[in-house]
Amino acid sequence: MLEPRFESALALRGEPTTTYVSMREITTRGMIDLRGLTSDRKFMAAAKAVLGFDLPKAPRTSNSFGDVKVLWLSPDQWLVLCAREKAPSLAAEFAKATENTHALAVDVSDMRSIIRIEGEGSREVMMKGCSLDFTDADFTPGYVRRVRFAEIAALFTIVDASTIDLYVFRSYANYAWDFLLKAARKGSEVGLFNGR
Amino acid sequence: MLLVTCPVCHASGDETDFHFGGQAHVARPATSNPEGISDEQQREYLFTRINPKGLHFERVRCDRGCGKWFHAARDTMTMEFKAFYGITELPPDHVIKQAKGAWAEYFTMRMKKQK
Amino acid sequence: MTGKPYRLTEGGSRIDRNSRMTFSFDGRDVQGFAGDTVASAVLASGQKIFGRSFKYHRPRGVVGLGSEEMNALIGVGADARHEPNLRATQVEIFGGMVAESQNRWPSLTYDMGAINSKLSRFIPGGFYYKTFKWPQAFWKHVYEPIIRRAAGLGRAATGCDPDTYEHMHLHCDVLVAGGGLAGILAAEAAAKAGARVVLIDENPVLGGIADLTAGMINGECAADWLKPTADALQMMPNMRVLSRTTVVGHYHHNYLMAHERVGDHDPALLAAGAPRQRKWKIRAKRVIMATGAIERPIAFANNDRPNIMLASAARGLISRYGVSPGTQGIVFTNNDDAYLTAFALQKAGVNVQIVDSRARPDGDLVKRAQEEGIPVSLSSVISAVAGTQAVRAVKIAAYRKGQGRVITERKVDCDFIAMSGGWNPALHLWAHNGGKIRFDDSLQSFRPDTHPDAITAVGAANGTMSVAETISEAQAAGEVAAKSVLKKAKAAKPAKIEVKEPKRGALEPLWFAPATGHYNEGNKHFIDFQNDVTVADLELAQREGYESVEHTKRYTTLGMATDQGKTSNLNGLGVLAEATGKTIPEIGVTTFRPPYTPYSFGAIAGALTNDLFLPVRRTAVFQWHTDQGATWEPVGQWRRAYTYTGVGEEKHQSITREILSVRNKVGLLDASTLGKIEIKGPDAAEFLDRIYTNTFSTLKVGRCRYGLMMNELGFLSDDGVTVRLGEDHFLMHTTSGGADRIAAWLEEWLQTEWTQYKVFVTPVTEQWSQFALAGPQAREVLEKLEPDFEITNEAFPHMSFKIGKLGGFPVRVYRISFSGELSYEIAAPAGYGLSLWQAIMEAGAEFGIGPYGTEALHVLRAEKGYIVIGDETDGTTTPDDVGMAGMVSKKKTDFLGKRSLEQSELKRDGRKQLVGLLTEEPNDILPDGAHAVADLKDKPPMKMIGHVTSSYMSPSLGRSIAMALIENGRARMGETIAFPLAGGKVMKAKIIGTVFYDKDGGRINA
Amino acid sequence: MLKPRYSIFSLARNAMNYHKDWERAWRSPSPKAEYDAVIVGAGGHGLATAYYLAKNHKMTNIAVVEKGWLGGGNTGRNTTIIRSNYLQDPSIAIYELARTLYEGLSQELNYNVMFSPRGVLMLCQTQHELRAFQRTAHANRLAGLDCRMITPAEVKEIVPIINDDPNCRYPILGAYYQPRGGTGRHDAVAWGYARGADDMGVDIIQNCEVTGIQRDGNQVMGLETSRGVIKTKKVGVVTAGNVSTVMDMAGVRMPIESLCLQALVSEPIKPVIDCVVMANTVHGYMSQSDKGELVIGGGTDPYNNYSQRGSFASLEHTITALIETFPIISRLRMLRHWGGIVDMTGDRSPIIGKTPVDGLYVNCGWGTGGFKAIPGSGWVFADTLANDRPHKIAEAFSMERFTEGRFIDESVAAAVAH
Repeated sequence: MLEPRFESALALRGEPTTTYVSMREITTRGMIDLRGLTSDRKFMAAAKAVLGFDLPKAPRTSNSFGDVKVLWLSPDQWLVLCAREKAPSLAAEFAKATENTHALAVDVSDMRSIIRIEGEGSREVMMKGCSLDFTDADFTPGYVRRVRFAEIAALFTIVDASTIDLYVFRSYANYAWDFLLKAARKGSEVGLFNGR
Repeated sequence: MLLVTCPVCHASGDETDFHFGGQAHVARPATSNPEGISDEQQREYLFTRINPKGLHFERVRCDRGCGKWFHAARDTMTMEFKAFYGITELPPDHVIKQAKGAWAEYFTMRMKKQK
Repeated sequence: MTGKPYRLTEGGSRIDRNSRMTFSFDGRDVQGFAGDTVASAVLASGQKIFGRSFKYHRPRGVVGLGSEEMNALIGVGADARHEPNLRATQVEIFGGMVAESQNRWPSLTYDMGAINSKLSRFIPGGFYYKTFKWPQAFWKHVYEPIIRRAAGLGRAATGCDPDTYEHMHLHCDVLVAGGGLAGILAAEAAAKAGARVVLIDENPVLGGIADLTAGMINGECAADWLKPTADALQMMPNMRVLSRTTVVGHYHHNYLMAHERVGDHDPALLAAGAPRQRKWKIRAKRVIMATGAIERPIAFANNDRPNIMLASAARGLISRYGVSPGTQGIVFTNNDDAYLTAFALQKAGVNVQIVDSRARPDGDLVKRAQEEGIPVSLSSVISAVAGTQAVRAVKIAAYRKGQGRVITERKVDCDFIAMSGGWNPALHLWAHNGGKIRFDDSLQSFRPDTHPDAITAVGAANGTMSVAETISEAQAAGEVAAKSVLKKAKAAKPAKIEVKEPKRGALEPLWFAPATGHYNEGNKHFIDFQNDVTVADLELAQREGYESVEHTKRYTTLGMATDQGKTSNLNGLGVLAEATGKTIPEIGVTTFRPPYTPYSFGAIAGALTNDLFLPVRRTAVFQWHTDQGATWEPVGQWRRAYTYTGVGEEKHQSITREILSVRNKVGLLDASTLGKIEIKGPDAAEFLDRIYTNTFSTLKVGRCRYGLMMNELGFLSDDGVTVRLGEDHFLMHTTSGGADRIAAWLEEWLQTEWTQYKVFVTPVTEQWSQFALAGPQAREVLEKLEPDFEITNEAFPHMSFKIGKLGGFPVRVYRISFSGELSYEIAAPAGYGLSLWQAIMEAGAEFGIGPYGTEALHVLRAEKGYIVIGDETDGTTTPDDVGMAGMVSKKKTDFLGKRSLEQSELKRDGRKQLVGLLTEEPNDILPDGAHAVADLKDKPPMKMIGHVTSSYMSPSLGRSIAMALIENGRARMGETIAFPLAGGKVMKAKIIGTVFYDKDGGRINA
Repeated sequence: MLKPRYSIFSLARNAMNYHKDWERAWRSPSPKAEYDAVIVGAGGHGLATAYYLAKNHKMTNIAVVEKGWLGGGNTGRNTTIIRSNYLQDPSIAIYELARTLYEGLSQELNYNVMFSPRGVLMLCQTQHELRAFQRTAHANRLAGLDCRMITPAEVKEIVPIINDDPNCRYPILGAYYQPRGGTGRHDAVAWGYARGADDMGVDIIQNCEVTGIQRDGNQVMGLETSRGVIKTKKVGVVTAGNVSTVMDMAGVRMPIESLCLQALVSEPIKPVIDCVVMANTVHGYMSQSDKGELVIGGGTDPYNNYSQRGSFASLEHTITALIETFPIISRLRMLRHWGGIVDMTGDRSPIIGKTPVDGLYVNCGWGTGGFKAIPGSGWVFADTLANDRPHKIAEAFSMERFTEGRFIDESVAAAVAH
């Protein structure tokens, strides 16, 4: 029988050796785009029933339990992260649980590519591509935000002090990768965050 | 490079993270009364614009952020933002008071309607 | 003096005498020390001429010390790395550097262009407006080319820039522009109070001109006292210091642009991967402007000769580079400050005397000059300069304020002149974004006044010339700035600072130093050196009525050179004021515009060049297309396969092959770029009825429907097939280019107009790879793909869809067609896209399946008369224009664009209507966009009645076909119309319906 | 002409006594109590209108009032491109009239406006753009314009510094070429018309701001200005970005938004490009001035703005695009950038004609393309004012078109991406 073979957008790109941060693609993560109204008790309860925890209500925050994490995207939109193979069933669970209320859950695991940027310079490299202040006190682990990065739409989460996950739409993945290769080129360090 | 703050998600960012949608508070006649719209009304709705030198009211979308539309009150000479407010709301009273000319007329008219 | 005449035996705070380096200037090897600039090293070598002026090609030397330099402009680097118009006073030398002078031919010392200087009497300011008018054609073909060749300064690089650039964003509490005494102390105060501070300075080392000031701080000279503080700043965790960086612009909401020259001074850095330059985009809560002041030249006869420089420049050459401009110097001044230069020169063993236009200067420095035995001529001016390629002597004359011409003169030999007309605060940043400025009589210059943004000026930039005042002003400003942005600022204890500085005598304005004969009788008193604007030019402009300062500027080009008037604007105003009897504020100033100093386009563009210039969006099959020799068509930011040209195949051949394989066998198209939007909610159906011209609330679950969208003007904006996944759940397809636009369009209407609707809109374009499997044998291929659902025509009819599996692939299959053939669009998650594509190709192999590109698709759809938004429509096309009035609902009370269709112009008779065309000669292909005419004439103008929107050679019909928008087209069926083409050829074509192929649609439903 | 003429001979003669005897180019009169007509706005369009009112219609008892200095608005801020290869018939008519007048303008005005027909190239960088310009080319040829499509090879020949790499992001597929398009010296156009109008007795009154428009019923009676009341029964408003503000004084609300359009120049360099190149797909255009500066323009900022200071974001895009198009400019430097306030209509085409108020006429909405139209715009507007009915060419540009849906949309060719 026909066997599907999964291929990520950056499958052909090796891990770079020319950069002062490490970069790799995360391909094992499933994503579900969840829409619903925070004001809708039924919906919030249903979401909680499926997740086992509350959807984050505060802008640019995330909640997680076990291997499921939920990113706040908008007052009525969240991105649910889980194991890739788990995404279809989880999406179905959401659909079922929210049957009787106004909601939309779509498995979008293939819509975005995720690039993990690791190293002391990771925030600095981000600041070469977007206008946010990555030294801001709010930018703590769990922080999530949509931005314009190197002229394209992106989403990032702060994983820890020196690690950032950058989400870009799949068709832009190679462009974002090439930009990062240039921005993080060894010798182009700004040193903005060396102990500062 | 204007510094904009979204009143919905309270994120501040460069103007390039936002999308500007032109004059605020332009009513679409067809929504309330699809029949009997004059050509003049249609022109007013589609083309005639309040274009003040000074305080102006416009629509903005938190394009790269939460994706929500909102309103901004901005001085077109100094570029200073006087207020950001919800897409279904009117500006704060103290800003309405600063409105001049066509905008002042508009808000007085709106206030009357509300009463 | 040493054997090398101009390099002094000691001194030179900037240079390292232990590290010699050699570079070339105009092909000649020049020796210098690490830390030298091209200016200091070349002057040290004895050469005084650096370039030729813009208009008269007069020989010119160094005038300034830094970015204010207007004469010594040089080109640096070879070929693709050549950079013109650099200021020699700023360019740091390195071993092997290649530099050249500019705007001269054949050489600096002998320049043909200098003929202009002889003709100068005939070419006053604005002369070109008065002549070169006859004969008409001569301007373009004779006069202008000559002017163009003579004008322009350096030459551009050749080829692509091999170096890289980048941007860096930065946010801070306090940005301090300028790293002199004021800047350093302001930054220190702000940082000590706990603020995040960025200190930016354009020089390689901090300190500004502290080394050129007279003040003693705590018993040390200012520079020595300042150094430890400057060094300490670098260590502070909440401080960032950027050197070799210029704050070039101040923009709305305290947004600043700074330009860092990262690797220009050191090729090794570039080799190690550093960008050549970096642009900083900085958002500051507060800005402190400590940009110092710029010294003014004095307008005296032939004041542009090589080796006539600013007093501060002469002083700086000695103290920073251990270079003396000459052996016999004259200091010409109207203020006390220049006396310091005289002292420095004398200390260096140079013979110097002072010419002071003032009658009774009473400052401490004047007294000191007398004590030190330096000859001082008061109430005197320089009235003439001898020497063309270098100063040989001057004439000194007695002077009374307002005197028109001088009577008695005495000659004094000298080989350089140091001049000072006072200092102008460098308030450019202040003015960039609307800061007000006011005139200060004691400075005879403008200084910062009020500003709408959170910005403060300190020190010389604020017109504060005393060291003591500068210190207190700067520290206060730093502290206030910090406090204004911090919740609680740390209390910093002010260090005890004692300042001793000489009492300054008053400056007396000297805008123009008279000569024998009137200024406007041939003497050249230069105001703008680089653009060769003289006092006479300015007065001519006034006389001719170009009175507004902007008119004077534009008519004479005053202040329009590469220094943007740093040293000339105020002197110009002074001259105008005297000429018109107005005050300088009455004359007014021209607008200060960014940048403060010019910076490279490369730095402005940053990293987004070459491969990064605009993203290329790739589908999951992108690499496969590439490997199959696809040529590309950009669609929005996507690249779609245009056609797959095989070996030994021409494009038109491969396109034909692709079309025929779809018509006769089966083909596969990558349609992944089509927009896909999930729409769900209790009001979804009603919402779609508002968006589309036709009705979707009546669409049955499990079925698909083609929809038309108009904008509010009543013109077609997008189209596509929308399917009903559930009672309240739809999936909308849009055009590839329309995907983002339409998603935003839907959100906008939901959020801003129909806020009562409960509808969610989620774009999912990128989630799916989608392929069109089209052709008479599509069903056989689909069968082989192991569908877990019925695919018979009855179970799976046209305009319906299935959700299920093909083998292990989770898929959605839509039976829709844009080719007119039996067609299935198969969608699978993008991660499986490539393997699904390959699986289909394998399954189709036995049926002769082939991939087809966008061009084949366009021909296929044209044969069926399907429109393409953007080809058949152009943004002013209504549904009726393209014969789709039937798709505009009569029942629905309101939908987008409905009302505009009632506007008289949109419903008038005689609008252009879409028709099919068959050329009389089947092999004639009408050119895209060709226009038909009402009646054929032998030459234009001819009345046009419409144009071709699509035109192809149709392999299926074996002849050419076309669609066109023609006035009253539908009423002209059967009529033959004429298309006059370029070169006299006329094509005639018969008007028919738009469907050329399979009119009854049997094949789609097969 | 009453004024002594400018020529190489007068220049030589005046050189003899060091140019002390040149006369004023224009007077600096105080406003009279009343005029037969007053033009508001001494930009190129306003001055040209006054010039042709005096020259073609013998109306010399007229004034031009200007709140600042003449030629100080967009006339003195634009990138001086002159072309007429538009798609829509009304546009072709007025821009071609203007271009033709430009050809003889230096002689007509006895003032060198440096009209230089060095050629204008509009690059085609996508199939869609290529088809769009082919359509325009056919239309222009049948309208009698001297324009043609040229091949990438011809483009490279005319513009050697252009990036002709077939694998670059937007390879050049060809260009639409108007050999008789070009550039002019923007200040000189304003100054030449001012000198010419002044010579025929027109009062050009600078530093005179209009503060009110007096009406008797529906008839204009005069203007209130910072220099007193000026009586007149004909007022022509030609104030570009400030048109909404002025028309508001007469109670007429305009279909106009004022946006900031930016431009910039590089430092002067020796000649590298001898024509105008417009790259519309990537949004940037460039030419080189006689002084040697590269003159560069881009797009407008997306929000209303009267500050004449734009956002840096759009400049970045323009320059990035031009480095892609002309790689050698990477190491050249930006000397100065500025903004102008452009008046944009709903269809991006101008409004010329009468208004709901009798005696009040308006000429505005030139948006980003006004300079090239100055002589034609002045010509037809003067005729409209003089005869109180729209000039043939002006008819299509009436304000009513927005009520009827009769748009003149030049962006259509590239309006919809597919």
